[in-house]
Order: sequence, then C-alpha cells, then structure tokens
Amino acid sequence: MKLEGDYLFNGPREEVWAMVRDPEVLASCLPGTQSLKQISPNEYEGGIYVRIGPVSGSFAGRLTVSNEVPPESCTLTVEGKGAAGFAKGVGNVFLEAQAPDKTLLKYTGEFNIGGKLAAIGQRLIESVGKSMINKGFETLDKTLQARMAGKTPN
Amino acid sequence: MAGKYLGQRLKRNEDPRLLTGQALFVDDVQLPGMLHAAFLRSDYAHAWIKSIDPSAARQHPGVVAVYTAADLGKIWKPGPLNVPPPSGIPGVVFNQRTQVPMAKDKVRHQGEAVAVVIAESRYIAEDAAAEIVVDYEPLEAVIDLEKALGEGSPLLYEDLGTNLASFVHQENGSYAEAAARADLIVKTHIVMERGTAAALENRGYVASWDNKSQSLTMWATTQGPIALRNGLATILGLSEHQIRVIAPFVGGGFGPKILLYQPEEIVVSWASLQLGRPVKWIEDRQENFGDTSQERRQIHEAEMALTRDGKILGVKDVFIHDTGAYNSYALTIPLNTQTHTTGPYKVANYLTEYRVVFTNRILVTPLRGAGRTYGTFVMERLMDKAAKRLGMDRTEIRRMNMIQPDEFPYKTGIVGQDFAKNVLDSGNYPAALDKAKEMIGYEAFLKEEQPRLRAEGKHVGLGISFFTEGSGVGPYEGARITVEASGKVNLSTGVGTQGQGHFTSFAQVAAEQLGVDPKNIFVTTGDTEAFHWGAGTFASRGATVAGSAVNAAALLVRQKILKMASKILEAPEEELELADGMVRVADIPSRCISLAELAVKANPSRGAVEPGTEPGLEATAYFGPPYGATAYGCCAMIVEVDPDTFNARIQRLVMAHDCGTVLNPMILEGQIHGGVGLGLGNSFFEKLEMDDNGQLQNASFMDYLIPRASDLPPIEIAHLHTPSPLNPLGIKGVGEAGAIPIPPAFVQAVEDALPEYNLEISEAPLSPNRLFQIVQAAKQA
Amino acid sequence: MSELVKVQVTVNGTRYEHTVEPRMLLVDFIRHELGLTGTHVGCEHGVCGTCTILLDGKPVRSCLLFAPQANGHEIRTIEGLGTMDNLHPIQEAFREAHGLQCGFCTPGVIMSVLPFVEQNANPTEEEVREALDGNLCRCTGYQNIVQAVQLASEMVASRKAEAR
Amino acid sequence: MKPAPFDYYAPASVDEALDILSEKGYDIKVLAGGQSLVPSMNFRLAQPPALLDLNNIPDLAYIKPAPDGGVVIGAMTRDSDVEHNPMVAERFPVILQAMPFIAHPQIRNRGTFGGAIAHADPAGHLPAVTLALNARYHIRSKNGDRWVGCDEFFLGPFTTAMEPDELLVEVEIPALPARTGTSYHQMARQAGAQALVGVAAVVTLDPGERVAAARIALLSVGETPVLAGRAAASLAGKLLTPETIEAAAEAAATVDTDPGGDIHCSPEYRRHLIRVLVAKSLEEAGERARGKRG
Repeated sequence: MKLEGDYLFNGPREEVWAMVRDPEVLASCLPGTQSLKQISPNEYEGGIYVRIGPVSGSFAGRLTVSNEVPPESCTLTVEGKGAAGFAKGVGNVFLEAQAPDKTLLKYTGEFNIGGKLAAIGQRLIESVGKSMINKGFETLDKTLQARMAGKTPN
Repeated sequence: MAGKYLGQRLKRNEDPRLLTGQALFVDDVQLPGMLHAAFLRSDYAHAWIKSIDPSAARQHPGVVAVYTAADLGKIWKPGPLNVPPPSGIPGVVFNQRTQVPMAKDKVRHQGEAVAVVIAESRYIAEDAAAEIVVDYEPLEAVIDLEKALGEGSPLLYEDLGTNLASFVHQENGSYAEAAARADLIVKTHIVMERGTAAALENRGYVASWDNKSQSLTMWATTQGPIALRNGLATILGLSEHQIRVIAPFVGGGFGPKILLYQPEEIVVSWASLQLGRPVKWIEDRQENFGDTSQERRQIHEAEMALTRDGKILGVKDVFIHDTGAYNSYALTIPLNTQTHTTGPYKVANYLTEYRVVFTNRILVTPLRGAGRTYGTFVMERLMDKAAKRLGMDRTEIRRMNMIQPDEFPYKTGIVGQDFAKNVLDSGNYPAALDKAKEMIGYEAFLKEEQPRLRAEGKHVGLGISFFTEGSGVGPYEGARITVEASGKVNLSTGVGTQGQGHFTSFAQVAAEQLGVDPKNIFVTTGDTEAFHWGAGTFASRGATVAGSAVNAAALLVRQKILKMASKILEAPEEELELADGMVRVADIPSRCISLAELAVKANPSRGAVEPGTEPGLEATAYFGPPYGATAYGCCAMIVEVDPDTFNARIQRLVMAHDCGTVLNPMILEGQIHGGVGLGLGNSFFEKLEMDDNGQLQNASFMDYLIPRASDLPPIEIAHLHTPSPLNPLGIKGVGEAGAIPIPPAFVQAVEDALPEYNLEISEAPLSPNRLFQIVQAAKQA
Repeated sequence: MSELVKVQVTVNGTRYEHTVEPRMLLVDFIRHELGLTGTHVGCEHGVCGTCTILLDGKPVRSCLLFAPQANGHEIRTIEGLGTMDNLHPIQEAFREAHGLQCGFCTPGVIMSVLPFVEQNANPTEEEVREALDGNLCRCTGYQNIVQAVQLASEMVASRKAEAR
Repeated sequence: MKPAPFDYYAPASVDEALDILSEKGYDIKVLAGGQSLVPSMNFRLAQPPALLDLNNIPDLAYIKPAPDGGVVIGAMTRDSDVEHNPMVAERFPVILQAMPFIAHPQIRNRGTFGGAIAHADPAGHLPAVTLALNARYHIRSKNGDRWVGCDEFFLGPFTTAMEPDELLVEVEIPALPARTGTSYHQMARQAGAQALVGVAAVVTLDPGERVAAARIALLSVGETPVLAGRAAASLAGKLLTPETIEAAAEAAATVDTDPGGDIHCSPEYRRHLIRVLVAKSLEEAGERARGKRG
C-alpha cells in the first residue's frame, strides 16, 4: 500500500525535526507502546500492545532512522511482528518551513502487511492506517505545543 | 440401458448415517492417549530461514514434542512425484521440485510449515506454536507469471537457475500453414485466476502406531487411500502390510485430497511412530488457504484461423501455467488444457505450447475441472469472437465445426493426462447443442424475450457454451465381491468416496448382476484393509473405472452362482435367473435356492473343495481402460446484469449432458449441480487475491466468497445417452462436467446483456468491481 | 492457562456437567467433551454454517460461542432428531430429494432450517434459498437442498395435520 | 484456529460488570454477541487477556417505547429480536429494512444491537442506521451515566467516544417527525457478505413537499460511518427531483466522502456505488415521506 500525505505543524522546523528524531516522542504517538530501547545510534526496539477493533495483541517493533538530512528530511522504517502477522512501513519524511511557526511535514512511502493481518484484515488496513497516522500527527502537534509552551518563558 | 437396479433413481444407502450425525469423519476419531498437532507456518512467501528456536515451546506445559525439519532425520527429503511427466512427447522439459515435509533452509510460499508442536490439546499446541521463534531473511517474492521468467527475477530454486518448471510443445498438422490460407484470424489474450477447492471438511489425519502389533493405522481425508498407504510405507520404511489407511466419510474432495506426500501426512504419521501415541492433526480453515493445493491460473495467447464461412482451419494456443512452489503433480493440468481446448470441434491444425512457472504460492494440483476449464474458456471465447467478426450466429459456427456422430472414434493427435494420444470415443455433439437450445428457448429468447426485456430497461443476456470432459482414465481399479452366508453381499474397492454416492451406485451395479436388493450390499470404499490395489478417486474416474471393475467382479460371482446352482437345481445355466436374493429356474420359480444357502455350500465345513475350484462365492476383478472416455455437454444460461451495481445473476441454467450409461440419475444430476456451483464461483465469486509480496488478502470465507443458495439458479438437466465403447457398461465420468462450461457461458451472457458497450471479456473470474472497470474502459474506448 | 469453569448444559434432553477452560469453543465442547460428533467444524469464523446448532430453540453458530456461555441453556444437535431407523421428516426429506452428497455440511443445514421448516408449510423456492443463505455447501449446488427443504416443509405440515 | 487463553468474567448485573471494567480497563474486552469478536479471537488476531461476558445480564435486553414516540433498545438485545419487533417495524422501518443485510439469521440470533454500535466497524450497518436516525447512546461507568449523540460517538475505525471503563447500556432513537420517510440500500457481493457501500436516508418534507431535513448516513466509505452533510444540505428547501437527487448523490460521492479501495471494491467503483445508492435511497425515502401526510 502506498502512503502519501502531509500535516501542518504549528511550530518551527527545528522543533518539529527534534520531535521526529526523538523515538520516545514518536513512540508516544502509538497508544499501547510498552518500552523502547536504543540498540544502535539509529535503531530502536520496543513492544507495543495494539487494540484496534478486531486486532488486539502484542507486537515487537523496531524503528530505524536513515538518510538523515537535519532538519530537512529522513527515512523512517517501522517494522512490527507478532502472532497476528507483520507490518513494515518505510516513509520518507520532508519538513518544509512555511512560516517561522508553521512547518509542513510531507511524507511518501509504502506500507506492507503480512500474515493474518493481511489475510483477514485487508479491508480495514487502509482506513485504520490513515486513522493511525492522522491521530499520530495530532498527538505530535500536541506534544509540540507542550514542548514549546515549556520552553517559552511566560 | 436401465435395468431393475442399474439406472434407477435409488435413494442412497449411506444417507441414514450421514443424516443422523453417525457417519465417521476423520475429526470424529477419538483414541485414548491421543495427542494433537499444530503447525507453525510461514507468514512470508519467500525467505531464508536463518534459525528456528523451539526451546520456549518445548517448555510449554502440555507440550510433548516440537519438531522442525532438522529433527526429521532421514525422513526429511522431497517427496516422490505423484505423477511422472509424460512420455511420448518429444522435447519435454521437466524440472522436478516436489514438496518437503517441512521447510528447512527456505520457505517458498506463505503457509508452508516450518515446525510442528505435538501437545495434549490443539489449544495448547497452538499456544506453544506461537512461542517458536523463527528468524527469517525475507526475499522478493515471485508472483507475476510473466516476470517470473524474465531476466533478473528472483529464483525459487537457485540451483535451477530459472523459474521455468516445464516446457511442452505439441502440434498436429501445421498451424502456420493454416494461418497462411485463412480468411480471418481472431486473437485473444486470456487470463484466468486461482481459486481454491474449499471442501467444507478441511484436511485431517489421525495416525496411530501400535508398538505391540507393529502397525500403523491412519485415518485420512484422502481421495487415494491405497496410494497413500504405499507412499507412507516407502517413506517410513515399513511394509505396506504394516499400514492401514482408512478414508472414512470424507467431506468433499474436489481434487486437492488426491495429492500425496503432503507434509502433514508424513509428519503426523512419523510423530506417532516416535511417540508411540496417536496423533491427530485437523487442518483449520485458515491453514487450508495456505497449505492445501489450488488451481486455475493460466495466461493464454490464443488465435484461430478460419475461412470466411466460419470453418476452423487451425488453432494456436501458447500459455503459461502457474504451478506454485512445487510441481509434485507434474503436468496433468496443462495436459488437460491441451487436450480440451479444441473440445468438440474438428481442428485439423492445432499448435499448443506451454511453459510452467514456479511461483511463491502454494502448489497447484487438479481441482474439479482440472485444466479443462481453461481450454474450454479459450476455445469458446475464440468461437464467440469469430462469430461476431463473421456476423454468424454463435451456435451455428459451433455446429458447423463439430465432430459428427459418424466420425467417432475421433483422434486429435494430442497427448493427454493419461499419456495416450487423445481419442474422443463417442457422442452426438449436435444433438446436445440442439437440446440445450431447445431447453433455453434460444430463438424465442433472442428474438422476442430479450428485446421485450430491454424495452423494460432490463439487461438480460444469453450465454451458451459447449464442452468435453475427458474422464475415466486408467491405470486401473479393482473390486472384490463376496456373497456371505447371511445372503448379504460384501463389496470392496480401493477408491475413496467423498460424497459421490459410491455406496449406492456400486451396489446398484452389483445388484443388477446378482439379483440382490442394493440395500443388502455392503460397500466398503477407502479402507486399505478391505482392498489392496487401486489408484484413487480423481479425474471423474470413480464410477467409470471402479464401477466397471465392480461389474466385472459381479459377473464372475454370477458365473460361480450359476454354475453351482445349475448342479443343485439340475437345470442348465441358461434357464436360471437371479432375483430377490434367489436363483430360480425361470419357468418353475418353486425350484430355487437362496444365495445364502449357496454361499454356505460354497464354503463347506466338511468334505473337500473340488480341485480346480475356489471356496466361497467370491471374485476379484480389475478394470483398466485403454484411454479415457469423453463425456460432453452444452450449457446455456440467462444472466441479468444490474446496470447500477454491476451485479450479475444467473436466472436460468440448462445443461444437455451425455455421460453414456447412467448408473443412478439422481446421483448424476447431483454431480452436475455441484459442478455448476463451482463453475459459478470461478465465473463471478472465487478469486484468491494475492499481493506482489505473496500475501494472500482473502484467506477467509468473509472475503473469499463461495456461491450461496440464493446465488444459484434452478438448474435444468437433460440426459443424452451415447454409451462409451471403452467399458462394458458404457459409462463415462461426470464429476467435473458442471464446472467446465460455466465461465465461458457466463461471460458470453454478460456481454450479451450489455450490447451497448460491445464488451470483449477475456478473463475469469469477474466480480461486480471488475465488470464496472471493464465497462468504464469500454466507455472510454 | 486460565481458571476452569463449570458448564451445565442440556443437550438433546440429556443433562451434562463438565469443567473446561473458558476458551473452549462450544462446538469443541459438543464434539469432543460430549462426543456428539454429528455437529461439524468448517470454518471457525461463523461463515460456513457447518457447526449450526439450536441454542434455546434458535439456530446459532457453535464456533462463535465459548462453552461456558451455554451454561444453563438447552441445546439441540443433529443427534437429537431421528435415528437411522426412524428418521425425522426433515432427514427423510433430505434423503428422498438427494439433498446431501458428502454430508459434511448437512447437520448444520438441517439445524439451520429446522425452525423454518416447522413454521412454513409451503415456502416458495426464493424463501427457501434465503433461509439457506447462512450455510455453505460445496457439493450440491443447493438445487436438491432447496427441494429437500420444500419437501420437508410439506411433510412436517402434513404430520402436524395428521396429529390433529 | 483456537483462541488464546483468557480470564473469563460473566457478571449477573451491570453494576458488577462496571466494577470489573473499572478494575481491568484496557486489558479486558467486552463480549456482547461475540459475532465479530470471537472470529477475531479464533484467528488469534485478537488475544484479549480477559473477557467480560454480558450475556448473563438479562437487564440489558429490552425494547421499550420512548415517551416521544421513539424507542429505547437495550444494548444486549439480539439483532433478531429487533428484527422481529412490531414496534420497531412500525416506528423505524429503516431498521427493519437494514436488518436482513447483517450476515445471516444464525448470526442475528446471537449478535446484539449494542454490540454492533460499540464495535464501531465502519462497515457495520447499525452504526450507520442509528447515525441516520440521530440516535444517542447511553453510556455508563462506575462514575455515572452519560449520553453521547451519534454525531460525536464514532471517532475512528473501531474507535468510539467510550472510555475503557465505560459500557454502552442502551440506544435511544428519537421519534421521526411527521412527513418523514426512510430508506436503506446497500450493495454486497452476496447475501450476508460485507457491504461494499450502504446508505441509510431519513428525509422529512414540509407540507409543500420540500425537504425540511435530511440525514444521509453511509457505511463502508471511510474511517467511521459517515454522515453526508453536504449532500443533505444541498437538498434543504428543495423538491426531490431527479436533478436535486443527482446533485445530492454527487455531493455525497465527491465532497462528503473520499472512499478508499479494497480487494472487492476500487475507489472509483465505490464512488459509483455511493452515487447510485444515495440516489436510490433518497428517492425511496422521499416517496415514503410523501405517502405520510401526517
């Protein structure tokens, strides 16, 4: 499945980049993430308990960051494996400063699933995928606001 | 040739057991101490196995053993071929790669077994299987048939250097010469897609090794119990007499259950030997979509050369056949395609050539229709196209090219699945065409009804398609018949039964010869203890080949009966008749003796059996036809397409059918009904959706749609009776008939229902979505 | 393994009490705990209808219930109809009309349409096909099942009339 | 295909159920009819650590008239009981029209009205039908009761406004105004199969037969059941003519939705079906509204 889209963040590009590059923050976008462990400068592993409609179960996840051009772009590879099958997403992320406090995140990529997830859940994947990505961005934006609020002396 | 029993619409002997829940199916077998197996299967279609760690699973409470390929020792090796590649065709390429019990270094399709857990319950076995850790290195999957043969494609078998599994070229006459003098050449590009048999009963095995008697009993959902026993004996290093395979009631076969040396058969029986306890494995529906063989994926480039008045000069068909990850069943399917493409038509110049391709999908073996379906689809599509181009009536162009009744036996010169040059044995093809036209009301529909319905805004079309069904191939089957002291008759044969009514139809054959009520004939099929020799139930051969053997054995027993009774009743054999379980002197019915009494006399407790005679009223006989008999038929249907939703429904379906002598018309019609059901599935519902990575997208009945009661129309059948000269009863097979002509008739009817778009449909199965897309494309063109 | 639970259930008029894991599917309970193997398993996801039984008189999928959910309830399976020598009219109708081939789906089909047959004396073909839509059959193309159900409806109705 | 182990709770009262739910939260799954959950568990796609079975709570199964002329349906009411209820048939024929499309009778004998709403499958029939009927959902937790309107209830695929400690106890459907007609149409590949698109329409006409109000809910076209607001708005104050209906259907297919594809249905085909089925439903709802002069 091809993925493509964008999201406008209310913050400067460096801040958005810092978030995207912070696996803990990324992990917080997915509800149910249990732990995250850095295994190399660009690789992280963790467990996640997913509970979306017909799917509920644990997945072992791995996040790899590559092709980094701070603060402009990078490639995120997310892999998950569990009893229900496996999922792998590769996304090229581009950040574009549109104004001092507006950053457009664009992404293109591919998302593949396998095993039971694909065999039983194919009709759900597109809507669930879209929904997860959008929810994730909303969470990121909230985090961004919180971070900026913390940094800005009022 | 209806007799007192033969050809009668008798109720089935097996039904009371089945209807009351008393029939034994494999999963009903319960043995003391029985263990349960669950297989861990690959989620990947193509991957190296870097390591397997079963340690956690082995520690799981309730687990008795966990095995991987490495644990199988000498047992682990690619299985033997089920069927060899054909002899008698020059230049055949065949690269043999057969199934392995469990994947060792590499998985080659999603669903391939990599480990097995044996535990106290299936629930526990599945829990533990989830704890086995397999480290895979995923590889690019080979799915697309054309790309698989291209430069740089990933390879299933590195040592082979190619994904080409086979190449076969056959030609009768010269197509090039025919094309050179043709007035018209029509071409088509046909794509047919994979479906699955989806027998309601999944596969299953219970193996029980008894250390004290040193024997293995195996209950199996197999169509070929004897072949399975023999194969297991070789693989496990046992004598055939140490193994008893029982195929009890089997919940539908449709082809895949004939495949031998399936991984689970080997692993389950071997595990029972290791553990000294019975082991049961019952395939679940999800496994079935990934581990049971499938069929129906070919791509054809075909053309037909004709004169301007519609006479066929030649046909050329070049196709690619998907065999999946293995080719254990060799070339049966594409050979069937080759022999069935020209079907009922006289094609003097016929070139047929195919390449078989390994792909990262479950292996392909025959499924009801078995190759005939594609050949018929290709030819009937070419016929429709030619009729349109020449402005001819579609039935007229068919009729004028048909083999005529006085031209049988008709030789096509093409080698078929039985490795014999194909010969069509008998028939009256134009009569079947006429009958189907009459039943559907061809002229009236096209001239009156269709225009009237169109004026009402209804999109209704007619489809009509002819087909042949090569059936009843060798090598042989056998039967043993015994008249017992009770007067009851015992009949055993080596084939298995999966719903075809053999318990009744075989009894009818024997009853006719012996004058015994079929209810008093106890039929055993599918038990290797009851009969030692045989091949199995496949290729619409059960009734034809085993039925003929039953007839031969019954005839021998009849001769013994007559000989004995003649002495006892002091009357010449010609004056005796067998009826109601008695032998009587025809003119003096009071002079008679019951078969029971005769049976007692034939097996005396004192005195001596005369030299040169055998005890008992018993005989064993075998039958092997020189080549297969060809049944045929014509199917016509009316289809309505909803122009809003692009849903299509068959409103009426008729079939004029000839399979020679009919054993039991009720059972025969049932066979056709069932075939039609699958045929509709292959036309509009059943497509396995596989993505480029070899991930099946619809591995459940939620998304893989099998026709339901309201999807099917009432089916009207007419019988023609042209006996086959190839067996004494004149029988031909019928098992696959229904499935073969439905897709071409269906797409023709859809085209006919939507004439405004001038559609040219060259694929099956369709779906509402696909039909929508085809119509959109036609609108834009 | 989770805590075991007690299941008390009446099947075909007989009371049973077993202690099982809560996750045991009702169809496995009926087949393997109670030994009533006439109810079959075809898909275990509620689509094929092979495992259909009557729960408190209503057809349900026994693969979509856990055994403890049947606690205190009444179940009827194919074994609760006629016997081999004395078939229930619906069983007789299936035999008469050749409404079964391999017979694997048959118990589920019969349990699905039993209430329909008892309530409809003279159903149309369309009504019968609709009533059968929850059951898959791969052998018969449904043709003779439809006829068997129509015949069964007649037979049941005429027996009722006779009884009056 | 055997489910993974789980702890099993089968309380006999709602209060007891709420206690368990508040204690277990995210780690317990509510088992209503189970006709979607159990298949997932058999596939081991769902492996909830614990199940809360509501089937022993008789208090949750009922169909009651609401004082305003609507109905209140207890969450554990079986689909087949709703399907065969004369009051529901009389007051909300659209529910009756949709019911036969929910899988098969054997499933409806077990599946529950509330279970389907709480499951919030974007392809579910009942979420969309209750959305068209402007239902509200009665939710209870240990902390008390609250009502959520259908416009705020469905947040995403299988995601609702309910918290893990909350239980759906009943669905309240308000009475339809006078001169209101309803209609339900869907396309599925066969009886009982997943709907490729489904449309529930509720149309109220003014005495001059102009559209006073319309609610058009679609299923299988997005992440939730979708209310086609622009389509409905386009009809406001207008007569239902082939032209206005076509314009509304067009708005539903292009403005209100941006449907995705799956193996049975490409996005283009889905758009086509939205157009066709919205038009058909509006036409039928309009006819029925005209038939009711009230």
